[in-house]
Amino acid sequence: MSLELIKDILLATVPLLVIFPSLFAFTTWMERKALARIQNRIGPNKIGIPCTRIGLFGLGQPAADGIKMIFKEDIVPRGADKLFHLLAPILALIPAMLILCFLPLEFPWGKFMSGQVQAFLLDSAVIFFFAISGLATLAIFMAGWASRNKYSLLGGMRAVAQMVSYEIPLVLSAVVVVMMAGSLNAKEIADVQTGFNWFVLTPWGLAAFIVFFVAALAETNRSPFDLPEAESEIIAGYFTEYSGFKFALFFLGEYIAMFAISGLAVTLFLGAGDGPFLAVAPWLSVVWFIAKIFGLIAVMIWLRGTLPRLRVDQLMAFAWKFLLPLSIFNILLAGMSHHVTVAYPGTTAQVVTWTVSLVGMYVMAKGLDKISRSTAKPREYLYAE
Amino acid sequence: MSILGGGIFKGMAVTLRNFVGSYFSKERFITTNEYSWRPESELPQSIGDYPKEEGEQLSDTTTVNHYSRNFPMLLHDTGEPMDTIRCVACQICERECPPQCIYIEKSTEKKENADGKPQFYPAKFDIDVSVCMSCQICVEVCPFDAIVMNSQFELSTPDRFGGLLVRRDDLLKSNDYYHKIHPQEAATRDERMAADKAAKEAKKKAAAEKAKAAAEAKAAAAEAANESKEDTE
Amino acid sequence: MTLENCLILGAVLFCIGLLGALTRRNAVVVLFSIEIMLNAANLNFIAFWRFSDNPAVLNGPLFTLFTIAVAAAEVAVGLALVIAVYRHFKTVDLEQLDTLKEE
Amino acid sequence: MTQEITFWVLAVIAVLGALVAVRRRNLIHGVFALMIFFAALAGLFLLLLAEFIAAVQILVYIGAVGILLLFAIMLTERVTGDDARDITSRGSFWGWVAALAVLVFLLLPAIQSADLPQTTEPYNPSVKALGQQMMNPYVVTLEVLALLLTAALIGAVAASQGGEKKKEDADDA
Repeated sequence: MSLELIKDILLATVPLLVIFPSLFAFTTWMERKALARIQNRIGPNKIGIPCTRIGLFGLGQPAADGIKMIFKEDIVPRGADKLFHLLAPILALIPAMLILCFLPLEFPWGKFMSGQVQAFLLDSAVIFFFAISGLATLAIFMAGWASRNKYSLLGGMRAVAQMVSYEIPLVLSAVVVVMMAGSLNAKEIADVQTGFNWFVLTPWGLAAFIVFFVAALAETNRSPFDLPEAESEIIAGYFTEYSGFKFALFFLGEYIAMFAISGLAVTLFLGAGDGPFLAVAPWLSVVWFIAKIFGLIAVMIWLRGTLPRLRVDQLMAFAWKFLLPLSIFNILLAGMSHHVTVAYPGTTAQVVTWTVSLVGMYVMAKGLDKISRSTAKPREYLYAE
Repeated sequence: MSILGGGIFKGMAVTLRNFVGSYFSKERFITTNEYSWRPESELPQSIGDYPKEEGEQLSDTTTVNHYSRNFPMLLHDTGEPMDTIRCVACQICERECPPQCIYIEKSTEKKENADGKPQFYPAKFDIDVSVCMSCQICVEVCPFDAIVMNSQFELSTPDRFGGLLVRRDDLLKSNDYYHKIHPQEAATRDERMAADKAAKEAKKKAAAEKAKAAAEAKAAAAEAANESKEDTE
Repeated sequence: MTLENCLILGAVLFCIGLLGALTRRNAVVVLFSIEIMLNAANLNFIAFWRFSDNPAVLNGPLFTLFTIAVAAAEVAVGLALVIAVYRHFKTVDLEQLDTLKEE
Repeated sequence: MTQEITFWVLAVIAVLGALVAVRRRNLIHGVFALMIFFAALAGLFLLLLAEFIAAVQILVYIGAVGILLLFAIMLTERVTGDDARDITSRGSFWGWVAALAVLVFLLLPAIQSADLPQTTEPYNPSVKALGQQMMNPYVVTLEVLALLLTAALIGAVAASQGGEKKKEDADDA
């Protein structure tokens, strides 16, 4: 192994390992603060610089939480499968960290690299992204099963069923972009969108983006799809029996997966690092990329503060009866509009196709919504009022 | 025909209004306690320096909002706590408690309560802090207004087991203290209790009068009967 | 990494799969032993393609792709059958599934 | 050199994973060992420059087949995954003999005797070429495969649901 290669590997991976965990710390603070404000509370505001009374709006909270997590007692249940109990949080973190490599983040120091270790240059980067992010399901099953706890197992099974179901609309909505860009290479998809040719600004791209975002919420177990860790039903789901550092690893893995999937959404639909002033300062592309990720994360937090949790049957019906047909219809629509624009170039044809696509999409969604609504009535209580 | 997903946007608008509004109007923070730091020199230097007067917990550093509810306490009326305790150990709260954190042992003999009526009293009344979820159901179900919510929140202890069990004598708080921490609620409660008592007394009086009248009537009737009997004889 | 090494690895993996299929009595384990054998075959396809004269003709990967699809279909149907059998006989022990009659 | 080391490491992981998967008493452990085997094989595919196949291997085998096997085990065994019964079948001795015989007398001699190419041609992996070849000479295969997968989907649903209905009927009767 040459020195060149080692340098390349360090340049490619160390920034990811530094930037995203620190962003994780900031995001936990942001989430707690935003949720508190939504609920008319103040949120963390005490912990700032140690040994002083300077609060810094509670920005020291993540650090304090981290220290607490590390020194907390690590409890392993007596009946647990010790090996799997230990491996699960590690396995939860690794795929999340790995898929970060497939995001086309072009760091300014990229020009010192030979380019052979940059994973997003792989010809099938998008497929690899989905393949590896699917491994998180296994970690969750492992955690749920190894804890030998009913709630853990229930949470784990729920998580597996949910993640397997929502992976299909997720991939199908990404297929539209792959079709239109004509490549599975993340870099090429990003290049196609430069100059505000973002895919989200087309009718099929918009529909695919919405489907993708909703499925991504479910895929990362975010509210309102956080059934696997529904604390009012099954305590904490698959990480009920985890404490201390292992719990912190799960937490970290969940947030890193959130960043990664938001990053993929940014790559596929929101033009990756595209933005204004790039001609003046090319390094801004990383800033735009991360800013867009943060925009999506903010919407996720906002939704978490707004929506109540779904029921299990609603969750499955939504994936299979609403999102799946919608995304397949969207693929048809995208192919059709592409061929129409190729056959009849000109503004009129484009306006007509776009209008037809948007109306068709909306009518389809409306109809599916009507069909897929759960028929379950509200439960009637015998004794309670 | 509503717009698809319109409900979500409506909800998001509501939360956005809350989010922004919380930066501008202090009145929104109805559940928030405000802490104010004292200068270093005035801080208690050791545990023993804590003001340990009844119901006082860092009282001059903390303004506890009167909406605050944290953990139950037992009420007693003015006087010696155990002589004026309102609880009669009926154990309704123990049965209703969802996490089952209340443990009550009924006394074997009766004792006079504040009204001078002989009643049972709790020989033991323990609540586990670590289990209690502050749901306030015990307060709702108590027919004697004996258990209400305290706003004390400094419940942490270095002892994992015994220290988290709050005993009867620590739970007992005076009605005056209740008035101090939850003035509105205490006033309405007292008013209602007085009204109940008045209504009860009026009923009792009425019943007594009725009984008296009935007795008199009966006596009269008996007399009359006697007389008639005598007459027949 | 020579073609010979790849083929030997494939052969060893195939025989491990065969061993599992022949010596275990749990139906699910037998199913995944078959998966191991299929994967060993896939490894051979890819290895032969890589060491061929013209790797630009993608016969090996395409064949592997088709094998993977067939294997996926096989697992889906196989597991559905295992579950159906379990519902009926309350066991997936292949030693006890030796009756043709309705019991 | 790096390639050589990687190959041997992956080969050892694959063989160990397969052995544990096949012989482990605890079925859940077995499935996870099987997934390690699949992952090692995906690594080998990458090493052989079939990157798309490696991705599909992870996506299909670990992401789908593995989960399916886990579900099947949870549905048919005790939750702990421990197979309490005797795990080896009758006449397992002959199983060992047959497997070893196939390896030693059939496969290894065949490999040894064959005249194998020793060199590799340079190749730049391209998904586009794969897609084009799939759509041109192999399009019929692809269609048949799609049909097969649909049939398998329907068959799987029918097989796993029909049994239940039958049982319910039997219970009613």
